[in-house]
Formats: sequence, structure tokens, C-alpha cells
Amino acid sequence: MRADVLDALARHAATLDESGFDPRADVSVDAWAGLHADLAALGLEFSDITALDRIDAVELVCWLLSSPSEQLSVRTSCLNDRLLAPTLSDVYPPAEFGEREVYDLFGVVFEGHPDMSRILQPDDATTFPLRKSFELAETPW
Amino acid sequence: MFGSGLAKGLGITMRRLLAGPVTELYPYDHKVLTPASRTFLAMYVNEEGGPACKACNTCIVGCPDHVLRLEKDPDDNRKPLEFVVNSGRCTFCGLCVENCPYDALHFTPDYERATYDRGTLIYHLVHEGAHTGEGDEPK
Amino acid sequence: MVNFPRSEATGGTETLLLNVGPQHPSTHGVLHFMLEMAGETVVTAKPVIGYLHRGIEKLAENRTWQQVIVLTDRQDYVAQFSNEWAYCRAVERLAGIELPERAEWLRTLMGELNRITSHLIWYAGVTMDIGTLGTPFIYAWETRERIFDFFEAVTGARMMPNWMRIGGVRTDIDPALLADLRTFLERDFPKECDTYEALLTGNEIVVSRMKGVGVYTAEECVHLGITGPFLRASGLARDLRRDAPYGAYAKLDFEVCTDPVGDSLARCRVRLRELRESARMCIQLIDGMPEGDIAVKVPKALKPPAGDCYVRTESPRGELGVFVASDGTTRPYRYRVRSPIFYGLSAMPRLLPGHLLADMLVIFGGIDTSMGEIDR
Amino acid sequence: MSAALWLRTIVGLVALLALLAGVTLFGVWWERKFIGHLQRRRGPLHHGWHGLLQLPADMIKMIAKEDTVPTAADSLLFQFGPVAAIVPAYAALAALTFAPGIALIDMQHGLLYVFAWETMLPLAFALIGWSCANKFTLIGGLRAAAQLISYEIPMLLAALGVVLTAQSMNLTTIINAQTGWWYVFKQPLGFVIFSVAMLAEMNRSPFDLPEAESELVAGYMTEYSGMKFGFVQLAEYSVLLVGSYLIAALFLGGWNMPFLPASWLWLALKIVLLMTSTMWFRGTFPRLRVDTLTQMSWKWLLPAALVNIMLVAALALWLGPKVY
Amino acid sequence: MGIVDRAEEAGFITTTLDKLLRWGRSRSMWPVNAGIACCSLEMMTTGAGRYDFDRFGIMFRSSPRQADVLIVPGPITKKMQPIVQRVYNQMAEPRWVIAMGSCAISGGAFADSYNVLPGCDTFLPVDVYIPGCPPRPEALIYGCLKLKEQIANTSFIGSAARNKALYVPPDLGEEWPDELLRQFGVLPADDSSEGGSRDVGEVRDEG
Repeated sequence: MRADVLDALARHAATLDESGFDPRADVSVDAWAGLHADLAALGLEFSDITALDRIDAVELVCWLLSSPSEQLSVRTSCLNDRLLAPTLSDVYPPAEFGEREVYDLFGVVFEGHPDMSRILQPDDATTFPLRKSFELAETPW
Repeated sequence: MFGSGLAKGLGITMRRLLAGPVTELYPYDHKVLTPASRTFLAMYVNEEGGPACKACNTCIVGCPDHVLRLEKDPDDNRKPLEFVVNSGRCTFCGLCVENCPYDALHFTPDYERATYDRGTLIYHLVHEGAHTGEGDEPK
Repeated sequence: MVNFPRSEATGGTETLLLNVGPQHPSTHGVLHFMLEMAGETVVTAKPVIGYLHRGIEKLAENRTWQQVIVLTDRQDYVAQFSNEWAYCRAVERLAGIELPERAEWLRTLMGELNRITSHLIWYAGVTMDIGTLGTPFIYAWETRERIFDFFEAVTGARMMPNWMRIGGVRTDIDPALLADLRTFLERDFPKECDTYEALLTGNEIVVSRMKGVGVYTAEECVHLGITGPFLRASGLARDLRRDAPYGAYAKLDFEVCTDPVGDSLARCRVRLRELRESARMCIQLIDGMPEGDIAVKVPKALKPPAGDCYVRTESPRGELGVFVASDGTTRPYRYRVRSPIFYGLSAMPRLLPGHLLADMLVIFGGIDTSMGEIDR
Repeated sequence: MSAALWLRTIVGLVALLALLAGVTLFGVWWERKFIGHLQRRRGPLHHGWHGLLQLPADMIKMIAKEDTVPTAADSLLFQFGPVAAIVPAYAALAALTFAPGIALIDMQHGLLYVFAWETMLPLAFALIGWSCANKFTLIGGLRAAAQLISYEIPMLLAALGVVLTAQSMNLTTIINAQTGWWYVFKQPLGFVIFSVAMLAEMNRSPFDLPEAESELVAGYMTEYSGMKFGFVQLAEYSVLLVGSYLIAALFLGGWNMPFLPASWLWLALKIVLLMTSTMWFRGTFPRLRVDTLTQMSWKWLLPAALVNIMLVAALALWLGPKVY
Repeated sequence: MGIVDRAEEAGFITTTLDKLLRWGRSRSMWPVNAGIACCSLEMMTTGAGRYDFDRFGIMFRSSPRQADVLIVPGPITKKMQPIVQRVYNQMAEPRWVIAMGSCAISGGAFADSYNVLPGCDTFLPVDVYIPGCPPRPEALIYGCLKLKEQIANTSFIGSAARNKALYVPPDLGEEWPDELLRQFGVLPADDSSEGGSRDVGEVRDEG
């Protein structure tokens, strides 16, 4: 891990865990946008943003590339009663679509996003299907 | 020079024209599929002429799309009473054939199964305990 | 609904809202573009996707790890093997499964052949977009059919192979088939490539349409999240096959095709060169194919340890990432695909404005869409 | 008018209609077959001998197809559109001489008459494009109008070179003036300009922008179903026929053939060959971009046509009209 | 030829015309060039050199107005359903529908999904079902020949009246709770069904 990246993580009180497959940094929702702005300034590239349903919260996972072969994940948790996170779309333009997808499938609203609307499901959809509470019905033959 | 690429293109298409078509005349030349082809599900017959299935449920569990239905014979736990496959929903992934511990299932190299009625795509491979031959290639 | 901002570019005259798609001959599937046009010039472009959203990520959570492969085939129906491979690699990494060498080589061979078929579909699509009556399209299809015959003989299906398994591959490849394929790739395929080049990059009309159209620098592309041949055509040699080798790529001799220009013509040249490069790799793979097992024994009810991992591979369209999370059960907790063209498409509103309608289709053809992968 | 003239006119009109229908049916069949073989396919094959019954079947189907009129369309103009397209195409046929003395009317200014009708077509296409109330047809119709208008000028100027040399606008005179050297050898530049511009007039690839499938679905005829679509196609093929005829008559010697007696067969052969080559282009080339297309006309063809006409005039002055 | 379509009973002329129509229509089926998903690639393959749809006079048209057959080559999602319905509505009578592949027949691999309709016959009157995932090009040709057979053998006398009747989706059985049907858009939210009704005017904002 690069020293300047470690600095940036420490500045935003992120906990770094390198025991898994790839290094992961956990950060609070409040520091989410600031940390990413710093990391982007250090030249890290955006790879993907997605989410995991942790039943009582939604974990946002953002994969960044420090070099073409090295990746790290930055994560934060949004509790179910406050599914709100600051947007990364001004730092990483591709995150615009990724965040819309997270909103569409998990229901996390990104503040400051230019167009927070459904992307994959129809505009009039009401469900957030990738939440574990949403169960699929088996269609009969 | 401008135009040489265009002339070359015209030459290519004309050469292909002269090389003759590659079309297979399907309904007149019936295509024989390779033995590996995964097409429609059928069941083998055992020595007694009944279905080779032993009603073990492995294929039902392994099927990703829930297209198989099995009903066991109430008298004999190792005999199927009904074995139904919904070919209109099947994805022909081959997991059932692969998983079958008794090699009771196989694919028939047949593809001419278009119908006017969706219901006829549901093949009863075993009906009332007897092998029906539905799903087998028509002779 | 969508409100287009009033544009200054039109000089105050009224603009025209043109809906291209979702059922349009050149959107390569069910993509919908809302274009605000000033005459024939695009003022704003807004892609609308989701017409093919089948909920694969949710369906995968209700299937066993093995059964998901049936879905990955259908996820990107143009590059089935690449998607199977990416998923299998992710699960193998999570479960700590080491593959026998032959399995890796077989996978790499199929992956590269798949790159050829995928690029051929791109070629067919792009030549249709610039208005040929389908002649190059059909020539490309001829070669594709030849490779599909091989796929069918090996995997049993033309399009949906369901061939890779967690821990290896399902069937071995007959040496006779490999020899046939090698002859084809060595003798006929380069000639076909000559034809493709002559009909596309060698044609003056095409050059007049594509040269200097949509020039983007590598920095712009990286910033907008574009990967794959589109990025390489801007001069940045970035290719996961070389940067983070997987499969048998570390043992192969190949060149990362780049082009310094960065316009639409360069993107065509890069993809056409990749066709030849892939064929060359396939020949190396056939020649150097090691003997051995094609799969390791993996329990039917596979239960990877709890945790998650993210694996990126170089699919024909760019970096295909697969993120899998397990909770220690027989079913994935989360299966997520980072689709290269999903992010490629997100760059389109920034790339397209200012171009003509005809140019827009050419630029957009440069990212080589496959809606199945975008919408999942 | 005398009864004989009436009879002659009516028979001639019917014969021209039959010719038009025949050329269209044969042309479409031949095109599908030829392009099919270019693509290493077979084209229509199973209905009739090598698919010869394919076109009658298509026609029966189209006649019997429901005739839809979009509610938003301008109903009157929408209905009138195919007529507006077919009338100029049909009327232009009247002045064509197919063999010495065989024409409906051998007009003194036949060439002018034909060109006059041909210039009506862009109007019809623009009309069709506008009346459908569909954006794709609108763009297609306007493209057609822009394209045809910009290519008409170089085309007429190139034809003027021939008129200057032959000293007549009568088609028979022009063709008869080519018993020796064809004009293609005397005015090669004029031939190239005329052919390119004519290809654009015929909406043929690489100039088929008005019906650009990849951009505009089916261009100005997107909204037409059934026989209206058939009529628009009929108009297109009649333009193809007239265009091929004009190239053959003005530059390729019409019914003349070196060392062989003059016959309408040569003309027919030349027309078929020209039509086939447009199909060959169509099967090979992509289409131009709309701005390149108009630029090509105004920046290259028009100056070249002017140069051509001055060259021809100078040569005619120098060598004398009878020799050149 | 409205005489045949609107005729109430068969006379000599109508029967002869009907024969002619059946001959012409069955030999000139132009499908819409409507690619949805995986099956559309096999559809294109069938149009390409090796299988060549054009042999049977089957020629893809981009504009639904000029097409006779709608081949549905893929899963119909909830977002796609109105589009496919509109493409169908824009087609001129007589028109036919082929459901190509498992997804179009019943939802196939995605039948359980929250966003995929259980088959396109829930809102379109499907004439021929071609099983396969995706069906081989030969299977598609076979399906088209089945449709050709059907057209050639079905009288058109009085078909205008038949076509006017609203399409009623098949009875999917009691296993289907109304909730699920409503979720898939098979049943409308309210009671006014618009199943197969056609509205040519809708095309205005298409372009």
C-alpha cells in the first residue's frame, strides 16, 4: 500500500484491513465523500461501486485501483433508517450510473447526485429487489 | 490513390460471389447434430421396458430453472410415477443429465419441436409409471 | 420524466427530441437514446437502459454456486466464456481452489476464441451502422459460424456453453478438433482478417466517415471509466491479460494492441488487430497445451468461506469485474458484475454532444455494446 | 386527336406501366439474388424456379396488407405521397426512346422533359417525409430533398456537355450521334460526374442516406405499409431504370454497339449491366455521411462539371461540332 | 383485399382470392428486425450466409409497418413490455407472432425474476412457439415453416372480424394468483383491459 494512500486513509479515520483478499478500508458515511476526493487526487481510479445488504444496514462498497493490477475497497455502512450517502459522481464521473443502480436495487439515496432516478427497473417501480427482505416468488409453469 | 480501396472492396465481393454460396439447404438437407449437442431431454428405457429413472430427485435439486417435476410411486420409492419436463422453460444447460447418478436421462439430437401450443412443450417422459417416449426423437 | 435543458448551441431555435431505440436497428439491442438534436447535430444525449434487466444478480442469490453459471452465460450473450470465466475465477479465489494447468489453458483458449467471436459481432454491427447492406456483416458471420461449430462440438451448445465449472472445465477437447481449429486459424483466418480490414479500414468512404471523429485522449477515457479496446485506441496500453495475468496468459507471447490516434478509425484498427493477436494466441495455446486433469474435485454442495472478493478480467469489451460475497452457505450472498460497457455507456452523455447523428452511431459503436451485460 | 393517336397513347401507356412493373419485379428479384450471392447466400430460392415467384408473392401480400394511416399524419398528403412519387417516375418514361422510332413520344426536347420530371421526385419525398408526422421520416425526407437538389446541378451540367456536342436535346439524335465514338470516350470527366450524380439521384449506395437503415429505420418510407410502400418502391425502381437509361443513352451509345448492328437489345443489356453495378455498389459500400455528401457535390462535382463544360465547348469550337 | 377479410361467408370469388392470399402471404413473411436478447443473435445467424432466411422470402424489415411477423427473441421485461406491445400495434394486419426461445415462451431461466414476464403470450397472441435456449437456426427455420403451413392452411375469410376482437391471454390456471398476474402486468391494475387493442396513432412520439 502506498504511503500517501495510507496518509489519506488515516486523515479520514478509516480503518484499514489487509487480512482479506484485497485491502479494505472502512469509513463512516460522513467521511465518505472527503476520503474519495483525497484518493482521487492521489490518482486512484474508480472501478466499481456497489452495495451489500447487511440486513440492518446497507454496506456501500467502492472498488478503487491504485495501479492496473492492485485494487482496494473502501466501504461504509448506511443504517436502514437512514439510507443516505453523499455522491461520488463529481469525483468519479462513472459513479453516476453506478450510484443510480445502487439506488434502484437497494434504495440508497445519494445526495448531490445530478439525476437520482431509477435506471434498470421501470420508472414506476416501487421495490428495491436486491434487499434481502425482497423475496422472489417462484413462477408456476 | 483515392478509389483504390473502393475498387479492392468491389473485387472482394465479386470474388466471394464467384466462390459460390455457403448456404446449407436446411429443410431439404436435414442437419445431423454432433453427439455432444444439448437439445431435448429424453429418458432411457431399462431392461424391463420401464423408465430408467430411479426417482432419486438429484436432477430436480440440480435444475436451476425448476423445469422438472417428479412424482414417486407410492408403492415403490425407487420408481417414478410421473416425470415431467417443461421444454418451454428449459435452458438446456445439461445439469440434469450431468448429475443423474443412473444415467437415465439423455439428450436427443432433434430440434424440430416448434408448436402452435405452449402446452405441448411439456413432455411427460414418464406417465403413470410407464415410459412414454415423449421427448425422444420421432422416428 | 426527462427535461432537457435549453441549449445555447442551437442559437435559440427549437431543438428536436429524437428517441433512438429501444427498438432501433443500430442500437445493438434494446438500448434507448434520448437525443436532443439541433438539425442533425446532437446537443444532449441521454442513454436510457434497463429494457433487458432480468435481475440476474437477484436470481443468482437463489441458486447454488454451480447453477449461477447458467446465468452468466446469458448475462453477456456475446462473450459467454469470458463471463463464465470471470465468475469461476471469483468463486475459486473465494474458496481457495487451485486449478490444474490444463484447465487454465483450456479456459484461456476458449476465452480467446470468444474474444474473436465477440469482436466479429462488433465488426458486423459497426459495418451495419455505417450503412453497408450487410455484406461485411455476413462475411464476419461466416467465420463466427466456423468457430461456433467448434464450440458446439466441445460444449454441446452453440451459444450457451455452460462449460466451465468451479474448479475446472466440464469436458476435454478432442485433439482432432484442436488440430482442425489450428489449421483454420493459421491458414484461413488471416485471409479473412485481410478481407475485414479491406472492407472497413481500407475503404475510403469509411475513412472519410471515421477519421478524426470522436477523438478522446487516454486521460479522458480513464477519467470517464472507459476500459478495453476503446481505451487502448487512445494510446494507453492497459490490458489485464498483461498487467495482472491470469489463466495461461503469463506464458503466452502477445502484444497489447494500441493506437496513438484515439479516433473512431483507431478503435476499429485496434479491434481488427486484436482479432489477429487472439488467433495467434490461440495457436500458441493449442501448441503448448499441457496434459493433465481438466478439473479438480469440488464438492457438489460447495460452501466457500464467508467473505467477499472482487476479480477483474479482460473481457472483449474491457474490464469485467465480478464481486462475489459468501455467507458460508451453498448460495451466493451477493453476485455483482462490474460491466465494462455499463460504465462505458455512462460516459456517452459527455462524449456524444456536438457530433452528427451519423457520427454518434459510429462513436457509440466504438464501445461495442451488449445490452445483456449492461442491464444484467 | 384522332382515334389512332388515342389508341397509340393508351397502348403505349399500358406498355410503359407493364415495363415499369416488370422492371421492378425483375429488379427486386435480381437484386435480392445478386446481393445474396455477393454475400455467399442464395437469395430467394424455394418459391418458383430460383425464387422467381417470390416477387409475385410479395406483391400479393402487399396488396392485401392493411393500409394504416397514422392518426397524427396529415391524412391527405399521406395518401397522396406515393402518387406524387409514382407520377413523375412514370411520366418521365414517356419520352424515353428504346429503339429507333420506338417511344411513346419522341419529343424534340426529350432530355429536358425527363430531367424536369425527375426533379419532381425530391418534392415527393420531402412531402412524404413531412406528412407522416414521424421524426425519422422527416429527417429522411429532408435528406432526400437536400441530396437530390445538390446533385441535380452537376448532373444537368454534365448532361449539358453531351447536348452541346450532339447539338440536340432529342434522345434519338443524341444516341444516333454516337454511332462512332461513344461520348464516354469523348467526355470521360462528364461521364464520371454524370454517373456519380445519377447514383445519388437514384438514392443508391453509397448515397442511400434518405433511407439509411442504421440511422433512420427505413427513412422517409418508414410509415408506409402495404401497397403504399410498394408504390414508393416502384418509384425508386423507375428512377433506377430512368437513371440507367440516361447513362446508357447519353454516354454509352444507347442502342449502338461497335461492329454490330444497332438494336434495342444492346440498350437493354447496358441498362441491366448498369443496374447490376449499382447493386454491386450497394452490396459493397457503406454510405457517406450527410455533410460529406453535400460537400462532395458542391465542392468537387460542381466545379468539375463547370470545367468539363468549358473543355467540351472549347474542343467543340476548336475541332468543330461534327468532328468532336 | 378487404373483400376476403371482411367477407362473412365463402363464395366462389372470395374462395379463389382467399387461396391466392394464402399462397402469397405464406410465402412472403417479413419479420421485424427486433432484437431483444440472446436469441436475436441466432435470428441474425439465420439471416446470414449459412442458413439464409431469404431463401424462403423471409426478409427483415426495420420498420414494423412493413413487417408481417414479430419474432420475439428474448425475455420480455416489465420495462420492455409496452415497447413490444407498441411494435406489435404498429404492425399492419395480418400479423403473426413467433415466440422464439424459452424466455419468450415462458420466461425461461428468468421466469422467477421480479422483472421478467412469464412469456410473451401473456399479452401477445403467439402463433408459433419455438423451444430452445436459444433455438438453433434450423429450429427457427422449422418454426417459420410451421407458421407458413399455418398461414397456408387457414382461411382468411372473415378474419377482419376475428382480428378486431381483443386478444385474451390464455388461462394460466388457478395456480396463478391475481397478485402475481398484476405484478407481471398480465392483469391491468384496474379492470379495463387493453390486451390486443391497436392504436396506430401512438406512433407520433415514436420518432
